[in-house]
Amino acid sequence: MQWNSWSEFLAMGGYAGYVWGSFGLTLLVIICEVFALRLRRRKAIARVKQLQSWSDQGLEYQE
Amino acid sequence: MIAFLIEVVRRDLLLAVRRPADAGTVLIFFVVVASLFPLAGNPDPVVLGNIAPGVLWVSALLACLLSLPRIFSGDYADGSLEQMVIAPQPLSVLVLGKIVVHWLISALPLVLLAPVLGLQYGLQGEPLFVLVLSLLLGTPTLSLIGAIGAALTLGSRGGGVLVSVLVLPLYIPVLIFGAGAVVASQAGLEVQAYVMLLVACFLLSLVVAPWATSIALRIALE
Amino acid sequence: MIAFLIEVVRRDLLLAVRRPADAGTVLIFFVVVASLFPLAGNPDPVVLGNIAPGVLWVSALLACLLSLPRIFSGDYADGSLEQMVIAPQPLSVLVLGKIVVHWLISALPLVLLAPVLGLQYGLQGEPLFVLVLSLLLGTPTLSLIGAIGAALTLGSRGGGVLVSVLVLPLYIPVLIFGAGAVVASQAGLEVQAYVMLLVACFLLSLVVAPWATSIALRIALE
Amino acid sequence: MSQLTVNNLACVRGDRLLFKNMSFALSAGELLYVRGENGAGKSSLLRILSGMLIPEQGSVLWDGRDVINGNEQYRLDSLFISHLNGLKDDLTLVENLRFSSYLATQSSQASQISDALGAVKLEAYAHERVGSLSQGQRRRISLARLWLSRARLWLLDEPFSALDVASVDLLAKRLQQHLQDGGMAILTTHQHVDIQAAVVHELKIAR
Amino acid sequence: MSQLTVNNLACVRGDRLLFKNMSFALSAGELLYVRGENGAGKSSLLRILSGMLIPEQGSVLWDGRDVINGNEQYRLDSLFISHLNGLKDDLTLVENLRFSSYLATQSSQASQISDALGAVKLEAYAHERVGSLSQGQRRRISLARLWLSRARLWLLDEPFSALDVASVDLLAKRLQQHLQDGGMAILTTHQHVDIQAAVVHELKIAR
Amino acid sequence: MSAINWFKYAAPQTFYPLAGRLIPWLYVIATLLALAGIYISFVIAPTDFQQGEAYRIIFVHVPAAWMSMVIYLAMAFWAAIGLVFNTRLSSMMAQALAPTGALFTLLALVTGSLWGRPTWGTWWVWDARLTSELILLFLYIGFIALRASIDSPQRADRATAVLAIVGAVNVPIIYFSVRWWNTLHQGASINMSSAPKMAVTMLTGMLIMALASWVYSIAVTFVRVRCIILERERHAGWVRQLEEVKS
Ligand code: HEM
Ligand SMILES: Nc1ncnc2c1ncn2[C@@H]1O[C@H](COP(=O)(O)OP(=O)(O)OP(=O)(O)O)[C@@H](O)[C@H]1O
Ligand SMILES: Nc1ncnc2c1ncn2[C@@H]1O[C@H](COP(=O)(O)OP(=O)(O)OP(=O)(O)O)[C@@H](O)[C@H]1O
Ligand SMILES: [Mg+2]
Ligand SMILES: [Mg+2]
Repeated sequence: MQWNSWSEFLAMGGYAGYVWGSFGLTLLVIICEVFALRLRRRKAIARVKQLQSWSDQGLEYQE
Repeated sequence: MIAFLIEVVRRDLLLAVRRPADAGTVLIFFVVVASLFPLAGNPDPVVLGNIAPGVLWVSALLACLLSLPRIFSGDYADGSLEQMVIAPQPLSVLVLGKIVVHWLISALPLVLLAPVLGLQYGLQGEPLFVLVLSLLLGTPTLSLIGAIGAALTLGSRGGGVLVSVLVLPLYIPVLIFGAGAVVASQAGLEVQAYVMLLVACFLLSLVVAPWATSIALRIALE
Repeated sequence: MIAFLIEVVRRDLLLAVRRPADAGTVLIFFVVVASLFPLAGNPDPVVLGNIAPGVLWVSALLACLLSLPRIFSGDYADGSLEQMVIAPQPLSVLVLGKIVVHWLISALPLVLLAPVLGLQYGLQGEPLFVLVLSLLLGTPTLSLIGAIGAALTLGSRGGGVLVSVLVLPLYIPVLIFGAGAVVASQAGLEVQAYVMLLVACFLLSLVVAPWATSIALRIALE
Repeated sequence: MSQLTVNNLACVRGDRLLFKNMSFALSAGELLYVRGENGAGKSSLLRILSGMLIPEQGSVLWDGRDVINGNEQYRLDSLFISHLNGLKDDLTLVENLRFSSYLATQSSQASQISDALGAVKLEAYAHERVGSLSQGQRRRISLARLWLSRARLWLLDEPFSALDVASVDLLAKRLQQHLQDGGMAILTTHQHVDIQAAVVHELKIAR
Repeated sequence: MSQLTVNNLACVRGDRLLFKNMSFALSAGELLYVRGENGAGKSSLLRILSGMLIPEQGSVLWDGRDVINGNEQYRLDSLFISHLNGLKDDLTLVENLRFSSYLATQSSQASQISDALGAVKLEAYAHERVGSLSQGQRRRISLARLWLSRARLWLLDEPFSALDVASVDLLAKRLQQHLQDGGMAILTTHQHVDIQAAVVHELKIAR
Repeated sequence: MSAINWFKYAAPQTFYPLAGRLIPWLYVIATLLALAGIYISFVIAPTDFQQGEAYRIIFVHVPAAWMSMVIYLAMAFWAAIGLVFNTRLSSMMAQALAPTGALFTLLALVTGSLWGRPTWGTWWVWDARLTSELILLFLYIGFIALRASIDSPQRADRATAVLAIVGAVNVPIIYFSVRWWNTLHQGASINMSSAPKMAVTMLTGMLIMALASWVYSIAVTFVRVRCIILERERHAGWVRQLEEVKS
């Protein structure tokens, strides 16, 4: 264990901005990607549902 | 008239949104060209710092130039331009709208990305700020002047390259003042004069360009 | 097959002759871009000599790039390309013919003019000769690789700028070897290795490009 | 009552004199067919009348005022549909019509646009990209502008080309109605289409 | 005796199923009209038959051999004229025809080319730039390829559009002769044109 | 519509539910690995005596850099398979891999910069590895831009496949040319190979983080492929029968 206290841990030996910046950015990118995909999936499903409801009404291939 | 301007801007922005690749590719072109220079020569930071203003300004200018033919060529080929020219609406307002959109799509993103490239070339502090400022003030002039060239070469057989040849000489003052501002700021000199000159270029071209472009368009369709 | 190649080259040369502005403007673009740099930065002769290989090679590359969309776009728009694709003649031979013409029209004049620009940047003797040699060996590769990009972007909405984005990263090795040769020769080093590498790039792309381009053309017309 | 008067017109394209001494007049409710073989100069005439091409000689007057060097009123009163469709592949049908309607009439109401699309039987495609339509469908969108127009004078270059039989009928009906309402139309066509009008002129451009 | 056989073809463009289960056969001397309203899929069918578009499903056979994945013989035997003219504005008529004839038949004799231009009544323009011709004249040059062709199967997309009456006649005659000589033709048109052939099929693409 | 024979898309049809079942597990595994990796990075790994704590960036930087290359190769591989065998699922895989690959490339560049600033005192140098990474980003962007600019997905599949293959042939050439260019100029910049010899704990940490990235990439790609399937096969009968659509 290298750290004597939380504040020391957070300070990262003076490189906090860089280290936490890197890890934070990576985490942010991952979260964004996962959420963007969730949104995309929801949209795609809504689209299929809409198409299905249209074709239930006999309107085929209409977008 | 303002309503019409808004309508034109709206339509052209919509078109641009439908093909986001366009705006993106101008930006990437800018980045790629700016990255070619270190590859083609010496990547030493001192040398790079020296050529940075020139390279970045020239790359921005080329990126802007490349996207010029698109201002009117699409409308010319599919016949929309015919409609615009014979419409009751004033042609110069329409032209202005198209120029505004060209700047928003092709130049603005490039201005916003410039600081990152500046960092890659080792620019920092004031010179970096001046780089962005000079691009912000200079690129509208590039769009305005470029539109004249784009209209003049419509339907002529030279195509994209001809635009470049017509327009590049007219771009030179902007390039000199723009890059000059950055060089001056690197040398610790005053940049105000350069900035004023850039603004003057902008105002002048704002008066001349829409009018000249409209005339050129009418000629192209004859 | 050779007869067909000749026929294609003949027709495209004829087309080029009918619009001499095209070849001319590529050349002028090259000259103007190469002259922008001294304007945008430091005109000190030592600095210029330092950046000369990079600037000249990058200018040549950009000039080549700008003329790429023209290889196929005309034939695509007017429907000639449809005829070519469904013709009994082999498509890759046709593609090769068009690439040859592109090189003759867009790159060769530029190679011939390079010594003059080299002199302006203070190059002399061996480095100048190496500059011309490297351009002579490198530009055919640029045309070959470029044709793939031009064919891929046919009918897509990106237009000219998209070609640049696709093709520029692929141009980097040629740029490095080409400009590298000049830099090496300036430093008094051996340039043979660079020349061999340029030839190798050329041979590789000669094998890959006509094939990939034909596939891309068929896709574009689907 | 507005009137189009053409005096002593001559047109040269390239090295060729297409026609000269052409004079005619057109009043409300009248239809003019421009006839002639391929290359006679029909499209060139229409481009002159639209104000795009400047004739070698002669004048075009709208209500007695010259048209050739820009005439605000004439621009509002005339509508030219050339053989190009003037459509953006990347916009939807509605978006395309919206803009061209705004351009020609300074208004663009959604209801009118969907009516026009209905008139040319393309409601089903309203929100599709024009780029994915067939040749004839594109022509129909371009013609939908006739349902949106308030112009008195229509200049139509080969309006029937690429249209299927049903659409030809539709268009003929619209033309008749326009003429009944006191409009005028000048059109070129190689097809035979029946259009009833009070007065039908025929102008033959011969070589 | 060559024969074109189409089995169970289906075509999807964008999101739309244009047709499915389409089967027919065509033998020497036979003419096939493809009918259907705008957007039915006529041009798409011809593009499939020309080998440019890959169908969703089904096969096209020429003398029993598959066409879709490239067939040397079929390329020699078939000629497709789409609604694009495939002409270079900057070349003269003769130069244009020279190249397209070479492309299709590996030969290009000056005498044949001037004969073909004569046939479509464009000798007078032989050495002019195509760029300065009218819409109908361009179409005629494109059709002049029919007088140069040795292909057995002609695929013609709206060949009559933009043509004046005289040219329509000319083309109809050429088609009849081709069919009499044992050729085959598939064509789409919205116009009514009389073409006599031993066997006339009609294929209706409905939605 | 149901009469169109969709049998040739059987692959997406079977893949879709399979991937759906795997995804939660992949997410869980990726998270666990990442947690372990982070624990090693911050708690077990000792302070570097040269660079201090800044070196901990290595635990995200290097996996990101590795992934950026691996994903490009995978992408080119699937694209080629799709082109040659005309299998839709392969092309979809390629399409789905591209954004993730581009993101990792971007991360490698940014974290590299964030590392370079404290260690080299500059955000960027034109070092061979950095430069090739930048070019790789351009290649990714080209791939994505080309797809975005073509309307028909089938055409886009095949066009991007040609690009990916040509790009893949070029990647080694680019890599070596850039290296060589860089050694010619030497000196000017700090060479990355001068990074400290790695302790075993560091290597372990990096490997675990890299493994987490792998699993994460697979999971995200699967999710994206499923979206693409839904978007592109929205007319297929089986898509209409899916539970998520019915409910
Ligand atoms: C923008 C800046 C940077 C970029 C784009 C970058 C890129 C890369 C790439 C592509 C790799 C993987 C190479 C391979 O495995 O062959 C890598 C690995 C590595 N990088 Fe960086 N890097 C950057 C900055 C730095 C800095 C500043 C350092 C340290 C001072 C550094 C140290 C390392 C180390 C130690 C490795 C692992 C080497 C190995 O596995 O052999 N990088 N980097
Ligand atoms: N490139 C394309 N992408 C997507 N859909 C297309 C494309 N081209 C055509 N379509 C669609 O295919 C359908 C048929 O088009 P096609 O051109 O085959 O019609 P057509 O029968 O020739 O009509 P016309 O009589 O108007 O020429 C149209 O509904 C159109 O929407
Ligand atoms: N841009 C141009 N430059 C030079 N000559 C031209 C140009 N456009 C047309 N011409 C010439 O003008 C003549 C008439 O062309 P126009 O397009 O008016 O004919 P048209 O009567 O509309 O024929 P079509 O029935 O074929 O449409 C043609 O002989 C053509 O050679
Ligand atoms: Mg005409
Ligand atoms: Mg059609």
